[in-house]
Amino acid sequence: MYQALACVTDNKKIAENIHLIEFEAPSIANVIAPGQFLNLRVNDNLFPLLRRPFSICDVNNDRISVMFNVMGEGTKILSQKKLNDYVDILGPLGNGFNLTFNEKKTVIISGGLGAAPFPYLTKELLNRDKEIITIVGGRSSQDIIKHGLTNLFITTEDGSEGLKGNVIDCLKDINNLLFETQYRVFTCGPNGMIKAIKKYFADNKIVVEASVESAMACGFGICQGCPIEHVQSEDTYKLICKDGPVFNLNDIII
Amino acid sequence: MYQALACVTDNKKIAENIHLIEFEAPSIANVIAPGQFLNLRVNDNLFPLLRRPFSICDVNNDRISVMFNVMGEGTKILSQKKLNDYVDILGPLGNGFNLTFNEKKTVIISGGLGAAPFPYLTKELLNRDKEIITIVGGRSSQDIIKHGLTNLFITTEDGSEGLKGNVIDCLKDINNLLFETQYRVFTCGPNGMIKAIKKYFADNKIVVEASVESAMACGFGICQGCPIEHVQSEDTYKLICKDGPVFNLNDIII
Amino acid sequence: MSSVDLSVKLPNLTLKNPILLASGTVGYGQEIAEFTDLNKIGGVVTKSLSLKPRKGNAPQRIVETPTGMLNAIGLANVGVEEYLKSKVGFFKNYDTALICNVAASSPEEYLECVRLLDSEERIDGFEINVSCPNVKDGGLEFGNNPALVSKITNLTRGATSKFLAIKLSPNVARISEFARIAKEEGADAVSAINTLVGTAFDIYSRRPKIKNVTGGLSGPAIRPVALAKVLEIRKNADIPIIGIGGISVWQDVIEFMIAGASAVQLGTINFVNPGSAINFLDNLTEYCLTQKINSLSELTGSFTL
Amino acid sequence: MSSVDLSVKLPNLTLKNPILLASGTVGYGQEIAEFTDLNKIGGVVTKSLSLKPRKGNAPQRIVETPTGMLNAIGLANVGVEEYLKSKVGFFKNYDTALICNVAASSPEEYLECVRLLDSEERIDGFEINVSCPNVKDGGLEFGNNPALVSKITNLTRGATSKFLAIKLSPNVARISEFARIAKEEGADAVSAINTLVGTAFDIYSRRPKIKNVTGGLSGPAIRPVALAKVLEIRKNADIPIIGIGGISVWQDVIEFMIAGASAVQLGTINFVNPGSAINFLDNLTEYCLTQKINSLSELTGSFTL
Ligand SMILES: Cc1cc2nc3c(=O)[nH]c(=O)nc-3n(C[C@H](O)[C@H](O)[C@H](O)COP(=O)(O)OP(=O)(O)OC[C@H]3O[C@@H](n4cnc5c(N)ncnc54)[C@H](O)[C@@H]3O)c2cc1C
Ligand SMILES: Cc1cc2nc3c(=O)[nH]c(=O)nc-3n(C[C@H](O)[C@H](O)[C@H](O)COP(=O)(O)OP(=O)(O)OC[C@H]3O[C@@H](n4cnc5c(N)ncnc54)[C@H](O)[C@@H]3O)c2cc1C
Ligand SMILES: Cc1cc2nc3c(=O)[nH]c(=O)nc-3n(C[C@H](O)[C@H](O)[C@H](O)COP(=O)(O)O)c2cc1C
Ligand SMILES: Cc1cc2nc3c(=O)[nH]c(=O)nc-3n(C[C@H](O)[C@H](O)[C@H](O)COP(=O)(O)O)c2cc1C
Ligand code: FES
Ligand code: FES
Repeated sequence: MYQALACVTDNKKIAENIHLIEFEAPSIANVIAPGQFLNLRVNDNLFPLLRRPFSICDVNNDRISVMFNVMGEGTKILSQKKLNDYVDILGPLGNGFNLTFNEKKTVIISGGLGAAPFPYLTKELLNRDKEIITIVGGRSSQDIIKHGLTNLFITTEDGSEGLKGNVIDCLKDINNLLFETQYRVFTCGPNGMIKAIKKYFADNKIVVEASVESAMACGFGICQGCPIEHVQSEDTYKLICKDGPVFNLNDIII
Repeated sequence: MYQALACVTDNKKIAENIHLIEFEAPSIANVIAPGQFLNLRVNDNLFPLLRRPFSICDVNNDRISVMFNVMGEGTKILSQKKLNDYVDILGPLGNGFNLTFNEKKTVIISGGLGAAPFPYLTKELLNRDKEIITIVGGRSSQDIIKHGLTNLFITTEDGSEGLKGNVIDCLKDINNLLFETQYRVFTCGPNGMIKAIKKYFADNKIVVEASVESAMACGFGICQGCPIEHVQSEDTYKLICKDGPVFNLNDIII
Repeated sequence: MSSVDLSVKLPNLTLKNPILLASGTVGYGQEIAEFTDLNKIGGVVTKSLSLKPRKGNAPQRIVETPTGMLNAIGLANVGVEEYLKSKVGFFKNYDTALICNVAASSPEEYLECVRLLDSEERIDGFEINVSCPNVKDGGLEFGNNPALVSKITNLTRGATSKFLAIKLSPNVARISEFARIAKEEGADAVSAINTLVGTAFDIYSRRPKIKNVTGGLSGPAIRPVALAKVLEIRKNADIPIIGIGGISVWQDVIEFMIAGASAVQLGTINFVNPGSAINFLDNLTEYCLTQKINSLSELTGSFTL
Repeated sequence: MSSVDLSVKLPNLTLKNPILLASGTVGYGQEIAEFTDLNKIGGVVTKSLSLKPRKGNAPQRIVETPTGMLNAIGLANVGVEEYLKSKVGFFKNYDTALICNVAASSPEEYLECVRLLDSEERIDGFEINVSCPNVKDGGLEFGNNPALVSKITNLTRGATSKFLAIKLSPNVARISEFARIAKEEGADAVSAINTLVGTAFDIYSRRPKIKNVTGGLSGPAIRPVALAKVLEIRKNADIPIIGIGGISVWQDVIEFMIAGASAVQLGTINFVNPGSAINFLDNLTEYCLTQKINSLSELTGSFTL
């Protein structure tokens, strides 16, 4: 884990309300893995007070990038960063996706800005010669993020792009593509979607790794602000920032 | 009094740590007088919370400018404003310098950033065919602000520019220039300087108008945060923001 | 937009909307009228009035803190007599509730102030400040003493049949205890909260930044505390609450109402944005429309725990 | 730079410098060691330990507020036994004061915790948390009850001859009263302050943003209140004070010391800048040099009013 004062090397809007910001941060870039996250201090004064957590979106040599939505004050400030501004970054934080598995096929399921961690994951899976199917869901065409993703199956609730429906409908739809073989699933998105996915896969042996969110104060295990119920420990919560943010979906109670 | 969302039309550093920022604010520009002030909201979030008061430095058609020192968070943010940024301004606030007087000669005495209100005053005095002597004092050459001032007599404590000494030494020095005639004095600067000037002129009939400062929360008379003792009202304080910031130096107890 | 009812009914007082301007943050109302239309506001609470004029504390009286400020004005005011003579008249041109805030150094002085003011028709009600932390004689001591709050409420209630609110101090362990006392003695409402006691030092002179040593902390910084106090009162005392403390955006108004406030007051934010009260009104209506709320006052105490 | 003495002498405890890391904001010390060198810090206060492990409150536990945050962790901790088994060992590699914070639901449980921990040599002292606002059983109630604070202090004092501080609640009318009680019962110091009770609501769901309904407010927002509490204790009770509340820049450390603190604790700022404590040390030395102060502890209570 490092605390780096990282120089902004790019900051652009890639879709309505969605930004991609890139930093020069060699110490972090060299060690971070897909699914880990960063905790950014968006300002150098006291407002907002806390850092803002973001998944690592991609790594290019010494550069790391973050994909974000403008939600409130913090992300607004982030969206206004200019080239050569500096941002204070803690990272890599948490545990990322497990990349050592036998299955050849993988399915990435992304809902809305849940796409954020997947460009880097996609790259690393391809490096490992995995096959990827990516299901991208959203309310409408505007919410569909394709940046850095591959082999896309798109689904929108209003049918404005791809299949009309949700990611579960899409999963059913492409089930034949998976040929009943073993495959692995990676997912990130709204809680409702993750719950539905948990239910969908509840009865079979498919491993689903989900990246989950929570309000966070520290991001590295000192505040106990980010608890999640975990089947392996009834008497304590796990911490999303330290034990996650990626969990085996079977293990957590959401 | 207006609340104007004013567009930044210029923002430059005119000396070490000293900035001049200009806004397009016709409603204010058309009515503001020298010695009045503005209360600026330097940000659009809650930190810093309060507005920052600044003397009107100059007016050019629809544009108003402010000269400032980077002191803390507020002025730091102000110094970073870019062309076409917007700043929320309250003004004109307070009472400015009295411009209807008979004396032909005037002396402006400025200490450090006390120079801020005088470019506009200089312009208006010249418009009224007054003669001006300007005494500018500072600790050293770096503190000497000449921007927008005329007929300068400079004095520095360390002798790095002009007369070695303070503005009182300088006043004594140029006393002969004033030919024992009636003249008017306008001053702004550190409290110590203003006290010394008050003492210097205590025994004679010269009218000295001083612009004074105070911590302020509102700037227009609703918080009672900026009291000053005034000879005309023993049982109440006057308010610097509403009854000042310019006072006849004889009338106030500082 | 006008299909939403923003009005608020309090005992002895109906407001056209729940937004009042807080005592000490709008003087006697004149200056802020330059920036905002008082006719659109629920009401204005005057600076605390005392029987005799008060000069207030010597400077420095205020200092900024993170998203807050400390003040120790010391109840500088023109006194009841002068208020009636030269200040109240201004409001005769405005259609908005006028509430006189009263501060005093003895229960009898509170009574006397209210009696003198009560005969002025333009005055719609009273807010009794038993909680000002910045004066030596009385102030905080009253607000911390149940027996005195009881006595002051009782006496002032006897002196007026107009709206009567008791402004409570947050610098106590159980604010709801004081709310219950106010209720028992016949107050129509409680106002919560006044400022929190705070201080700040200059690290070079090692002197307090405020001449009075301590001051009252206000502004967004205290909002979570104010909300908790309102909630505590709502759960433990049966009296309408006027919520105060750190309101700076329209959402805060809703938050206070959900926690239990029937109306709210804007304080420190008036210094920053003198037009805030009015700016919030459209947002309140809009919120009610999207949330399918016919009458804003339905929100009061509507939390689900 | 090394000519300034930053050390602090407290009864039964000497610190190399006045900066401690506050309970609940550094866990048991391991994680923050990744970002900062604990050897340079005055000391670390553990997360509150209870006799049995506690799971803590259900999420959501935290919410940000203007320059502050609310938390209702609910004293999640591994319990005294597990602490002694697997956590305290980490500190054997570090030369810094280790203070165990203890929370319990009865005076006897406090006693038991301290007794169990006291035999561990590595532990340099105790901070007794009688002021946690986020647990139902005990917590705030203790901190508001003079008789209980007296009893808890008395019992724990009997169980250890190591440094013993009582951590006081700010949610009382007169905090100095509790400081005096702590002194009378033999405590070596008081820690002030714990968090202020606060809350926040979601205006769409109308539910509290924090599952526990209320939480404890910390961060820069509360600093003026914390400073006033320290000053009040300094003026009214004769016991060393550990100042806590909203420290975010080195100047704040000085301000707390001027107001009366012998040492300070950094809390919320650790989440934002885990290296803060160390970053401040050079500035403290530099300040002393320019202010011609030989020993930083001369500052304690050195205000001029
Ligand atoms: C592990 C992790 C990874 C994330 N990755 C991304 C990402 O890659 N891209 C992205 O756009 N967003 C991501 N988020 C969510 C992101 O942190 C929030 O959108 C952001 O903090 C909002 O800040 P704000 O100031 O703009 O909004 P505000 O609403 O003003 O935030 C207020 C407070 O709430 C917290 N908060 C608000 N929304 C969330 C949320 N959904 N999750 C957690 N905390 C929240 C903030 O941290 C802050 O303390 C991630 C969150 C976590 C926990
Ligand atoms: C009527 C008036 C006119 C002024 N004109 C000018 C001017 O033309 N140019 C200029 O550079 N400065 C001027 N000042 C001072 C200017 O307002 C402060 O320098 C500025 O507010 C500092 O803000 P900051 O956030 O950078 O500093 P901070 O130190 O962070 O300010 C903290 C707080 O203290 C107050 N404060 C700090 N210093 C002063 C001060 N000297 N006077 C009053 N309040 C202070 C601020 O308002 C703020 O609330 C004027 C002040 C007044 C009252
Ligand atoms: C400068 C100032 C002066 C105040 N004067 C009074 C007063 O005279 N009487 C009173 O009851 N409250 C007074 N208050 C308290 C406010 O009415 C209000 O209760 C408090 O500021 C909290 O609200 P806010 O956070 O919105 O400012 C004053 C507050 C400020 C900031
Ligand atoms: C997330 C969090 C958890 C805390 N847990 C504890 C605790 O377990 N025991 C305790 O005595 N204080 C606890 N505190 C209070 C802090 O130790 C400190 O008193 C308070 O936060 C004020 O300091 P600050 O403003 O610097 O954070 C906690 C504070 C925070 C923010
Ligand atoms: S965010 Fe602090 S422990 Fe997880
Ligand atoms: S600054 Fe508010 S009254 Fe003068």
